[in-house]
Amino acid sequence: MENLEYERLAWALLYGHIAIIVIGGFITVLSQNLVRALVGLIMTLFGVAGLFFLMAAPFIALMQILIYVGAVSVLIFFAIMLTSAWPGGDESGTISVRKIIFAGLAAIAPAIFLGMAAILKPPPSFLIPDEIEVGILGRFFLEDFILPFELISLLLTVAMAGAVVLAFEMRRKK
Amino acid sequence: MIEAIPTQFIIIFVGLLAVMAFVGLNAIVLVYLERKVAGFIHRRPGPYEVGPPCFPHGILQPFADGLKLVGKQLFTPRGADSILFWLAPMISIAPAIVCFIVIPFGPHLQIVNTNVGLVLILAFTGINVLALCLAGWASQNKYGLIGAARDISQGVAYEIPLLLVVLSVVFMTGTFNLFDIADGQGAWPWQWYIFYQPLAFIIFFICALAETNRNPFDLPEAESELTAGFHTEYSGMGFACFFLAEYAYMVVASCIIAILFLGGFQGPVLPGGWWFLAKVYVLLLIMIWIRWTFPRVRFDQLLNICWKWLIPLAVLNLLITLAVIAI
Amino acid sequence: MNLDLRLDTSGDFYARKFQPTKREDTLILNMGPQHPSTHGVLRIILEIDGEYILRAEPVLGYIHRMHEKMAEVMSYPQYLPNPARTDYLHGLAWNWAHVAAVERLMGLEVPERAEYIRVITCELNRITSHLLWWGAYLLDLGAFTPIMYAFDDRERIQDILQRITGSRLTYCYYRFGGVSNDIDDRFIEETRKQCSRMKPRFKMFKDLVTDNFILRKRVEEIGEIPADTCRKYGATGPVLRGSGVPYDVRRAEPYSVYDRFDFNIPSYDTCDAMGRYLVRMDEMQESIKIIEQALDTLPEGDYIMPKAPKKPKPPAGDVYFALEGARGKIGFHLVSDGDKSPYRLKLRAPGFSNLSLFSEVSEGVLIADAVSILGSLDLVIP
Amino acid sequence: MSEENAKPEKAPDKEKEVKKKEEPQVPKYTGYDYDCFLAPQELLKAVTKLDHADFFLEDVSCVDMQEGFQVVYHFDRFSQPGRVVLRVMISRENPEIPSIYDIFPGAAWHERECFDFFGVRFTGHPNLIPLLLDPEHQGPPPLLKEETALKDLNQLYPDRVHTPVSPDSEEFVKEINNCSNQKSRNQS
Repeated sequence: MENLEYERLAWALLYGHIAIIVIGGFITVLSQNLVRALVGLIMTLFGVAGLFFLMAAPFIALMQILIYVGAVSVLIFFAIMLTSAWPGGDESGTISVRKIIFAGLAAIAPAIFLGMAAILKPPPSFLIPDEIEVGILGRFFLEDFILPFELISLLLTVAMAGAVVLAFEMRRKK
Repeated sequence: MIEAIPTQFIIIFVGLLAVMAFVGLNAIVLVYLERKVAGFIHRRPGPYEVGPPCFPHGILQPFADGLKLVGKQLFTPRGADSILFWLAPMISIAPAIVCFIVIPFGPHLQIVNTNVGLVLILAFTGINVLALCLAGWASQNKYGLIGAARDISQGVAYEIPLLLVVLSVVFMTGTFNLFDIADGQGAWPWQWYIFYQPLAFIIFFICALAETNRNPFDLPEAESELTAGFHTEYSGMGFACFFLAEYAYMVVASCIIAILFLGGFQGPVLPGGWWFLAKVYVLLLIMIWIRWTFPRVRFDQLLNICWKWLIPLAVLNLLITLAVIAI
Repeated sequence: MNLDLRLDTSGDFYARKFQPTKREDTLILNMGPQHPSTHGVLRIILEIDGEYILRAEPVLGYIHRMHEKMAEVMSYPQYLPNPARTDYLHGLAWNWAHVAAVERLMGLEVPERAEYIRVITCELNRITSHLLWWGAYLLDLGAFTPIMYAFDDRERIQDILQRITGSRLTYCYYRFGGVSNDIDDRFIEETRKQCSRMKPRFKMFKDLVTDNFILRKRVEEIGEIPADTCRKYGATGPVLRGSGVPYDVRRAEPYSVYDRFDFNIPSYDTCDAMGRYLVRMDEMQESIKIIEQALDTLPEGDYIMPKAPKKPKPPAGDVYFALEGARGKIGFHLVSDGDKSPYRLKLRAPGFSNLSLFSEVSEGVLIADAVSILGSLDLVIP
Repeated sequence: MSEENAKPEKAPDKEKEVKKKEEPQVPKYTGYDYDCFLAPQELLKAVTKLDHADFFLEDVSCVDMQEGFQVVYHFDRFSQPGRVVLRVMISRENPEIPSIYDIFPGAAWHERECFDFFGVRFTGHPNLIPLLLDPEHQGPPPLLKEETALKDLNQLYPDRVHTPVSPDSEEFVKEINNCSNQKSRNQS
């Protein structure tokens, strides 16, 4: 009985979070203003963090906030401020129907893939998911999946170096 | 339906209310303290006569301040992004309140005891940076914009040594649980982590000053350069929110320092809650003392301190810690 | 919402005249006329690239009160209170410049005692001016406390001066041929007490503030003004002495009785804000030295000429009288046509020349340094 | 006056002359060690010479008089103090004078001030916009005198030589090199 109540609450929370994610996503995409779009993105990221909480992965949820909200979006913010992008720029203007169709397709495609994956191979569901300890998580990264983990960090380093190089290049052009 | 709500939610809800009261109370005390300490350092009495004579030493000053701020007209500058402009102070204050939920104020005074308490605080304090730059950007003011840019570079830079230092402590204790960290230290000062990690303590304290935008690192709001930086355009409660948030983050930072390095609620004789409060307020007093003593550093110096000194030292500290643990 | 703040074509006359350069990523920033670090109503238009200043153009005149025109319509005694308003921090020096210029033109012989009194009060006023500068400068740099310490001493000196001169800020104490009021024993005693009180204070100031690591980082090697730039711009006073030129009007063209006192002219050849800072700190101590010497050798006699003209009518001709104010060389160019009011009066405000340096010195520095440089010039916008 | 060519006239030392005559109507003290009139076109040459002799610009002022505007340049020296004053007469109808900005950048503001208050145009000035006055200021410059109040040179500077001196003349060179306040400026 109690589990059932819990589950009802969980569903409510799930839909609430999904709503936050979706609204945030729409704000991100439809907003004319880059900073507002960023705020939408942050909203989405918070929603995702909430989903992680629901899945009893508070560590990952907090990491999501710490890294994506606290660091990545701040950096995006910085990038927006550094580049002079404003509503009169090349991004604005009327959108052709073709563009809307393509955008819709681009949005639906991953959704279909993920949805099919979820339907065809549903992950095991628990009424109350277990919380995995941080230590186990760490061991997971550093023992079983060490290569992908390190490759990701390499990728990030390369991306960072590339950004710096690009920035210098742009500066030199001026 | 009410019984359907788990008790934990009720605890959190009540706790949130308590935390808000605590934050408000702290702000009142800190406003008074800051003014009085500043007065003491300046060799003047500070606020002295507010209200009827039955309230000596200007003890009503924070209330008068609060009343003034509440009574002020809310003013949105022309050209400002009004939604983001008013969202920013709220984004600033809300995470500060969340942070208090996981802080163990005493052996039995903690709202939620979670294994990831430290991460939660680090994550939510990071949001403040975002709030400040939103404020600076949305107010459509050049000073605000520069203040926001400064805030980002400062906040992001100082987060790195801060995290590294926290990591060294976490490696020592093997947990993110704030209660366990505090509990792991003994009652007597020589059992506190400050004696095992003195360098970490200093680095953390400097970073905490920088993260809370306190003098000498108050560059985002450096009033002689940027009038008031990111909150130039805010009046009344908008400003008050940033003000409250600054004090709240100061208290959070002091709490974390007390827990990580000064044994948290541990202490001889007196009950834990009082020890914790005493430690937090000593740290806050030191912060206030520093504010009224030092000039402001320059922006490039600020970043140099971080990148050239604090980060290498923090890494070194981490490596030493690891080596000691491994041995 | 317009993020591109640079294309802000609105703005007033000066902003429109201040064309942005061809670079794209710059921002035009208005500092002032109401800005905490411009102390008054100075406005500086900055073109900045990030935190770096590409160009700076001071705009002034917001409180210009046209003292020169006032002089032409007022008689000489009527104009007496005016000069102190041009520099509210070192009013006595301006007061002195005015009366001395008229005295020179008329060939009045000021009694010796009056000259001593003038020296003592003017030096006291110089100390108050430097103290206020000191406090305000540190306020600019973000240190709140020193200004309170500075005001502690400053208020005491003002109390002393108030008894004798009748005012605390915009003095009108000197008269043609002397001073308006004789000093008494109480003044001498209080001044001596204040002098002995201040000596250990300077050591405290040094320990507390000057040797502060952060402060040194903020002022050393900032705003370097070579001596030749000072010459080209006509910068004088502590700005010049901070650039290594020991030029002081009190020594260079000794007026009054300054040639009888033994004092040093501090100068530092670091040329930076620290040099200017130290010059002022040392100058206060030199002023105390002068005051003590003057008190020791204070002659008896009249405090004003027995037949001091109440309504002077100087002969036709012109005179240039310069003296050393707290901010630099104060010059009075007085053209008389023999009437009861000047035909033309030109005031040389030291801050005017010193500020004109700013746009050259502040090129390529950080905003924080610009504040530091601006403070170190010690401006009073007339 | 401005159109006259400079005559390298051997002007007697005015200070000495003043002392000799002992006229009560003439100020005993002027504060100047060398006082000379210049033709406008020779101003730059003279200022360059002063620059080479290590002078600094104290002040640029202007006096409105019957003959026109007298622009007065005050120079002094750090190393060997001595004030040199250059006076240049320009006509009221066409108040133009070369700017000395290129030699002394510090003159920029002084010249702008003169432009504000007298309407004197400094040719070659890079930024001759109002400095102290309101840019929307209407009417004549504030320091211009009324026609009736104007005095002429002899009324203002009695017993002085008003003939322009050439900056090339030996006298000028000698004076600016030797002037020091020891000669006439015992102020006390």
